[in-house]
Amino acid sequence: MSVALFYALAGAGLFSIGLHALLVHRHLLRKILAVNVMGSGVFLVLAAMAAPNAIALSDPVPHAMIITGIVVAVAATALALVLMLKLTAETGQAVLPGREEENS
Amino acid sequence: METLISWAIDVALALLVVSLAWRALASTDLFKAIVLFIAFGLVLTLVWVRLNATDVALAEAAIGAGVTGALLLAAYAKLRATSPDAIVDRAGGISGIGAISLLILILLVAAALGYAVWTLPSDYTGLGKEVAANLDQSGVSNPVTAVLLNFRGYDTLLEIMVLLLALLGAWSLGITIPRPEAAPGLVLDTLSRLLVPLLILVAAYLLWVGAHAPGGAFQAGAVLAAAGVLMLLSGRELPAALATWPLRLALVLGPATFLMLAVITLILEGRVLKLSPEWAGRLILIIETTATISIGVTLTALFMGAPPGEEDR
Amino acid sequence: MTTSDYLSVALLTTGGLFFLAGTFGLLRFPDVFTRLHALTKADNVGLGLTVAGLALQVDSWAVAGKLLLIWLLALLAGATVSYLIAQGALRLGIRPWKR
Amino acid sequence: MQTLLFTLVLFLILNLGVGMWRVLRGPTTADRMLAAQLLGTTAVAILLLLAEATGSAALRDVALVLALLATVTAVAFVRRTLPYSENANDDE
Repeated sequence: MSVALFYALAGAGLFSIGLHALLVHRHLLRKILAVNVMGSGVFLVLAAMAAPNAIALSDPVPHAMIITGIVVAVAATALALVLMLKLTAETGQAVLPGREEENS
Repeated sequence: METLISWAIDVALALLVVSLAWRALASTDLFKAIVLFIAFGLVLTLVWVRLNATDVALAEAAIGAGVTGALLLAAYAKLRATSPDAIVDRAGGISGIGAISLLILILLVAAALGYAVWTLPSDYTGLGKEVAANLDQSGVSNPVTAVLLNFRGYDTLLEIMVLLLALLGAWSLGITIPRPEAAPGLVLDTLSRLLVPLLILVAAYLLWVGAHAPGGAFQAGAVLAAAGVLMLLSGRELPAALATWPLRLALVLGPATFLMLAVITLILEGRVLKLSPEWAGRLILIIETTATISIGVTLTALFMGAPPGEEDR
Repeated sequence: MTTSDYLSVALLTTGGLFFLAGTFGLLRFPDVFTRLHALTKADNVGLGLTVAGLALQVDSWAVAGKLLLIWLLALLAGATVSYLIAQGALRLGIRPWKR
Repeated sequence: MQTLLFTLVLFLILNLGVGMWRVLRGPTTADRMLAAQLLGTTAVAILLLLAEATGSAALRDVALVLALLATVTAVAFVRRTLPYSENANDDE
């Protein structure tokens, strides 16, 4: 097993951990963190595509895609945080409203 | 011996990165989750280094471990100021049979992903050779910069648009992140007087070095944003005269230049962002310089929340 | 191995020990102020010795200068951030630990 | 020399793992943040050692950026979260 493949498996693990947290937790800040962790997992798998074995020439295209991904992730995170703050200002809770009605 | 140590390093890093992510998403305290997430970005930077992705490591160090952390901390503070109740993360809405079936489902997803990764073709060569063969036509000698700004320039154009769009979305919501009330004090003031010029210098250096070594517009833009964030944090507001059209101009400078070039190349060369080899180096430098300014200003503006001068609606 | 290699090994190993001491202090010390004290040992001395050990190995003055810049930056940032955290901790109402 | 550098890198990564314990343990926000600060400095040292061990000069730039940005994050913590919080939040 190559180093890249090993980290790609860790990436698959990160994606699963993030997906679980995204579905289980109700707090929006936690959901935002979870999506970021999922993204990092995807990036690790992409990086394994760049150099699947030590002999091959490292492929810069996935690296460029990961950099693009990191920048888009920070933009989406910033927007999501502001949306969360807006919701909190309106409802006093950083939780999506639908669930509240189910519980009461 | 060395291969053994090398493997131990990789195993330790992978364990650390997975356990940091897990603890960040499972701890009950949201502040703890944010700090663990910042540490996660830090360790991920080291992982990129181990994977020979130095360009990515640089972006992760500047954005993942830096700008995102500052954004999360500021949002946490605002959340607490808005409603102290909102920072308490009550235990999950799913319990009992639902939680168990969800866990089984996630484990199945993890197993499927692991299998897919495991069976990745190892003789896959990717586009490394093609990029290397055309590198001398691209105007730069760093292959990642060549891909980002020449071979797949339209990706980068759209990405810069996404950044601008995120800011427009944030502005339309009218939420301001609170400014620190207390004066910065002599120590912080001195720090920002020393660090802000250094940050701007490092941003310019990364922009320049990106042509032939790891670096480039995104890393430079993020470091520039750090300078802006540090100025805001040490109580230096944007002067009202600059907060109107000069701010907007700085925001659209990068996207507009890039878009203009795309239209010109479409008319002259018949293909979007087809840079002719003799001009490519200079054009890439122009795009990257304007993009760095816009990325830096956009990220700083995202840290502020609402456009300057507007209060919470 | 030349003399500078031996010196380099000694500096790097001592630097590593200071990082260990810093981490240990972070775990063992009783409150935030004493932990800050431990942190600055790793920040200033640990990184400083590592930089000194590495600077003996590099062959260009420019690289040695960059290493020195990184260390000076860590010194400046470490001192300032420690001060700010300690001040903030006092404002939070945390009293320094007394035996 | 090479072996020593890699051994030190491994040793510092283990240090990172131990430092993570203080982030988890807290108890105050200041404790967590100063632990993160130590993790940042350790990562800078790791990057410098790897730059020498693998002969990749660009890693020194990564170390420089990491040192700079870690400082800005710490200032964001002090300026945004400390003055507002009257009571330490510990969930231990």
